[in-house]
Amino acid sequence: MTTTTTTAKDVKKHSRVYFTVFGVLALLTVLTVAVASLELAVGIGIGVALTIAVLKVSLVASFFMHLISEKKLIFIILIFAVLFIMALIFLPLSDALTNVGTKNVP
Amino acid sequence: MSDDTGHEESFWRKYIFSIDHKIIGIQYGITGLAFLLIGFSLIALMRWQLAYPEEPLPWIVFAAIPALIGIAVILMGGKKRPYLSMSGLIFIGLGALIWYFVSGEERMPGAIMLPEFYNQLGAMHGTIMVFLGVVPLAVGGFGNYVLPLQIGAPDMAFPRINMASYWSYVSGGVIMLVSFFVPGGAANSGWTSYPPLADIATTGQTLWLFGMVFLITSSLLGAVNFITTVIQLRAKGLTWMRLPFFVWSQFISAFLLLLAFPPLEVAGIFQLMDRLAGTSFFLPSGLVVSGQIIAVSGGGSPLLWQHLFWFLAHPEVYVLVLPAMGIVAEVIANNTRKPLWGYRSMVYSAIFLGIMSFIVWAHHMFLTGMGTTIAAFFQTTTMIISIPSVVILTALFISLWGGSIRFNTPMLFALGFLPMFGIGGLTGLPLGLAPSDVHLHDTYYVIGHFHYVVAPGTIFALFAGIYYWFPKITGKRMNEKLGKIHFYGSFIFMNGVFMPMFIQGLAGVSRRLWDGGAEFLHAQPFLYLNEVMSVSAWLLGLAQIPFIINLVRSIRSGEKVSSNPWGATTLEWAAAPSPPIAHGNFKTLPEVHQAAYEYSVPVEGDGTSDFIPQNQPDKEHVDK
Amino acid sequence: MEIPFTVEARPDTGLENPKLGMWLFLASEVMLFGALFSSYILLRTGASSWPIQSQEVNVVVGTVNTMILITSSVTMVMAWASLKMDNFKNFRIYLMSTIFLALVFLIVKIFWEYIPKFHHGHYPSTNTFYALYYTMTGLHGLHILGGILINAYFLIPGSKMWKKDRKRFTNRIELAGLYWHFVDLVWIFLFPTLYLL
Amino acid sequence: MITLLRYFGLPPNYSVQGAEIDQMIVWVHWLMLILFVGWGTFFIYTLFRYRRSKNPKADYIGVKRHYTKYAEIGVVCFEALLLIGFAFPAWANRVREVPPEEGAVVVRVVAEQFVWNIHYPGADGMFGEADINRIDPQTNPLGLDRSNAGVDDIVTINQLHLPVNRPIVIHLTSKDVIHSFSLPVMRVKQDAIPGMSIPVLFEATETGEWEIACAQLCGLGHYRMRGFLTIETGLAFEDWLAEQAAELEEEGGEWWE
Ligand code: HEA
Ligand code: HEA
Ligand code: CUA
Ligand SMILES: [Cu+2]
Repeated sequence: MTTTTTTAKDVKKHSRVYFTVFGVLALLTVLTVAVASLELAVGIGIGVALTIAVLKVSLVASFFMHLISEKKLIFIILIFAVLFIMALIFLPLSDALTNVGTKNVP
Repeated sequence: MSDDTGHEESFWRKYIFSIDHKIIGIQYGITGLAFLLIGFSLIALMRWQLAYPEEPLPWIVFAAIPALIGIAVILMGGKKRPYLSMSGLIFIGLGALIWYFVSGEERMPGAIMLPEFYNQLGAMHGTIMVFLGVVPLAVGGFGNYVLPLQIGAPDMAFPRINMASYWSYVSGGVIMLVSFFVPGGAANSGWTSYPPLADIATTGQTLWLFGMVFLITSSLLGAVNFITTVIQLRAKGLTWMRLPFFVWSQFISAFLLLLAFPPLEVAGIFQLMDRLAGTSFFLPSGLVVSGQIIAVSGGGSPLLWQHLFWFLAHPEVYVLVLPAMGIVAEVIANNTRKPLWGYRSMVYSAIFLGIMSFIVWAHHMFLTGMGTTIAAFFQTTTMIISIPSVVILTALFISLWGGSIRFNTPMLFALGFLPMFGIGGLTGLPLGLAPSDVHLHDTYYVIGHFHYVVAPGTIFALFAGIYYWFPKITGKRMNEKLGKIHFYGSFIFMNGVFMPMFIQGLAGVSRRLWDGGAEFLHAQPFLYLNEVMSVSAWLLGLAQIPFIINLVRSIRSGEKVSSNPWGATTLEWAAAPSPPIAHGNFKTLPEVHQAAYEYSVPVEGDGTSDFIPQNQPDKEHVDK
Repeated sequence: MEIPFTVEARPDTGLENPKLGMWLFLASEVMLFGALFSSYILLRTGASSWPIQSQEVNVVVGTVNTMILITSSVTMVMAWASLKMDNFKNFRIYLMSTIFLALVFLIVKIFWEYIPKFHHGHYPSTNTFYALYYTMTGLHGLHILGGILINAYFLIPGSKMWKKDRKRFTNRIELAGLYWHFVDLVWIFLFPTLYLL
Repeated sequence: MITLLRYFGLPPNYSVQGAEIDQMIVWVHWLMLILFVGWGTFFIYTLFRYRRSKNPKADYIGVKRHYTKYAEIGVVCFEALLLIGFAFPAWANRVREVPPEEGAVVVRVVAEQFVWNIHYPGADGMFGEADINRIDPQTNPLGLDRSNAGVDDIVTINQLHLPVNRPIVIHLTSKDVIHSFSLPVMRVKQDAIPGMSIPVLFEATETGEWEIACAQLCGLGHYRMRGFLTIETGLAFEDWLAEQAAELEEEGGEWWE
């Protein structure tokens, strides 16, 4: 949302959205703690927790940070940042997981 | 924030804490050159030890030369130019630094270099050259000075952040230099600072890490500024495909700095924690150093550092070379008097290069026990990333064809860049293929590879830039004869230093050896090359004297020139006076109507001028 | 000569300089925290043993702190919205609440988490989990501190600009908000990573 | 090309795997040479042909045809060939996922500042347990448990003896910092990383005496971290092992008291 195009009326409408988002965020927080206490299998646990976290983050970014109506340029920059981080996580990780030749020694 | 109301700024505001991009650019440039000089001096000392292991250094000579140059600079600067004279102090300070090195028993007893000290010099040579010398000069110096002018902007987007970036850089540099004076000396684990070695190293390593934090901050601030400036402050009509290639190269480098440095910051914080808070991010369990069990919790991973470090350091090497390519492209287009051939393909290649450079980092780690799939991945990306470099270099070569080539000093350096970068790039290929890297990894072949890209490559491009933009900065031209001596001297001796490294590398001589391999039998047949390289390196240093004289003399009494002496199309020459006006650059902001390099446009042919400046409105008869 | 587009958006990009600058900074922050998470994952998968995190940390305190940060994000965005609606008084109230909540977050963090852990002899050097825990939450805490300082600046000395240049001040608060939401966003990832998994 | 590279310092190769590596080196250097000579000639000719005094008026267009595109495609193909034809298979051979240990000589090499500890399993073919708490720099640098499988283990410092024409598996690790185990004539190099045990596979084709070099900066003694590699016939190797075993017997008493 570029500030140039928003009027006070829009903002008033948005305020209601902000509080709704807040409600959802709070709910999701409770949910993620609740799920964690269920002690699910490790894989599922991680999956659920991360899904909820991603959901919450997208809410914050989309609404509080107005990313949803932000310029495409900013999107592109952020997407590259996220892609590079994925590379930094998964490339070394996949080597650590697939490489059976080298062993960790205590 | 900027004021052209004409009221006199204080000395401090004007020259020290200036927020004018031109002053900041000059500050960056001079500081960068000074660090280049220091970096060179460190290696000059090391090369003595490599050529004549364990012989006392004739330190009087080594200290006297910079001191004498310093005195000469002071005298040449004269009373009228106190700032010029003061730069002589840099050289005298350097002489004093060398004297300090020799005077310490823990560094050079009897003027003989200890291995510990050799390692300090090596690590600091790499660090200073990369982070304090070349990048600040190429990005901070040229980027700051030239980029806003080339895009027709009154200044950087955030002048204050620009100043903060410079002073953060200076702080980092000072910390790095101070580290020579703490007990145990400076960092001594290589510029790569691999743990566990770096985790257990002396205090200098901690200072290195603090210094890096400042340098990282500086680069991040700079990068935000550059990107915003290019996106937001381009002159009217300056579309993306009309940008000079130099602007593109800076733009992409800024992205690399922005996104690649934070992981190194994380790595640096981890290493600081390891060193100061006793954590073991990079320390596996069960370390025994000199028979003593290291009392830490363990469980860390030394490879984590390498991943984080090279995630930065590989993009960083393209930060070293992209601006250089940008400078070379400007100079070549200008001095062949024709447009760059394949401008678009160059731009796309540079963008592609930037993106790819984030996923090749582990080609520095082939020998860390990497499995087949990942090795295949990184070999492939490494081969892929060599293609855009080939495309850019090819385009530059082809651009020469059909030109009307002027061999002035900037052009000579730019032309010198091409084959030198070519050699450096080509020797990157065997390193990028894991099987051949097995033999060549961590040998002098690697040293040869990257010095060809950074020293006769990037440094030549930087020299080209200095000679090319000097008239812009001062309104005076540098002396051509001295310039040519400087070029030919540098060209010969650069090759004299770095060519033999390939031979030693093929022979399997490891890098970072205090005695240059004298310990090892397989190195014996090639030890004589150490002397060849060292002598070349010293002569290379002496070959810079004409440059220093030229610089000082031209500032003092160079030949005055018009505002566009090279007959260039780009805005910094075509639309701004030389030197450009303080705070604002242009009398009125220019408007752009042309592509970046409209030289020798065929229809124009009235014989008076062979170029169309970017800000010249279209005449009817130019509508090809 | 004034630098263009510091307050008005550039027509073809639709952005003001400071906003673009802030987003670029945030992109680099994504890389910073991304690298932290990456390290966490690599160290944890490579470790031969790992404590059960929820037994080491205080999940209740963590949950409370999460709620606090989320609330502070809402107050922050409302502070900006109040300016948009020309309601300076509400702006002050909301911004003050944001700062207050941030302070509570830090106090809870220090007195209900760090100090009890020190008492139990859990230091960064204890094991890799604690090393990561202290480093990651510590860096995040520094970001919170930074946010407090920025917001405090805009609450008192910086707010003079409101009288002179409303638009510019509103933009600045928007940027402060972007930063603050980002800090919140990082915590949203940190919380499950360090407390739940 | 190989002769040329030899001339420029490349040592002879005495291992089976090294041949592959040399082949790789040769092929890339062909590519490099072609590009270098090709573009070099073009470059010098162009500078000469289009100097200002000869060609006062530049040509706006320059090169019109797409030779360069073909040249670039050529480079791409060549590199693809190098990757798929040579690099991938050669690398796969070098880091066989689970090293085949039957019929091979298996040795452990443990690097430390600034020596190479060589650990043979002894007659029983089993390595004894190593524990850092048992380490004694003088008598037991590896912290070897001499009571069980370790009773007949042979430990030398800097002396690596290996038989010719037999597959060799070295399990490489380090006690302190990162080192790099380098045998230039065998085209073997591998980082020795604390906390990791990395297998190194090769097979020597020639007997002789060479050196083990350290390629990774590991501290002030990095330059003198030198070991000795002796490749000998199978018989000589057995003799040497027996000799070492006898010595061990003699010293025995002190070792595990
Ligand atoms: C500016 C810096 C720079 C640049 C541009 C490059 C470019 C490349 N580098 Fe280099 N590299 C470094 C700086 C650089 N490097 C540094 C500093 C190190 C060592 C760090 C350390 O360990 O301390 C290193 C190390 C290094 C390694 C690790 C080696 C090892 O430690 O074992 C590898 C491996 O893949 C590699 C590969 C490459 C490749 C494939 C390119 C490619 O991008 C090159 C592509 C270019 C070409 C292919 C040239 C094309 C040329 C022509 C088409 C024309 C030729 C014509 C004539 C000559 C007339 N480099
Ligand atoms: C940008 C990077 C860069 C540059 C430009 C250079 C430049 C040079 N380097 Fe360096 N080097 C590295 C980066 C660089 N190096 C790195 C990263 C390492 C690895 C470190 C490690 O092992 O960790 C290394 C290692 C290294 C070694 C190996 C050491 C070892 O392994 O033990 C050697 C050996 O000869 C060497 C030599 C040289 C020489 C002779 C130059 C010359 O080309 C220098 C040329 C410069 C000049 C001649 C100075 C010009 C100065 C002026 C013109 C001043 C004017 C000033 C004013 C007017 C104020 N370098
Ligand atoms: Cu061990 Cu270098
Ligand atoms: Cu690289």
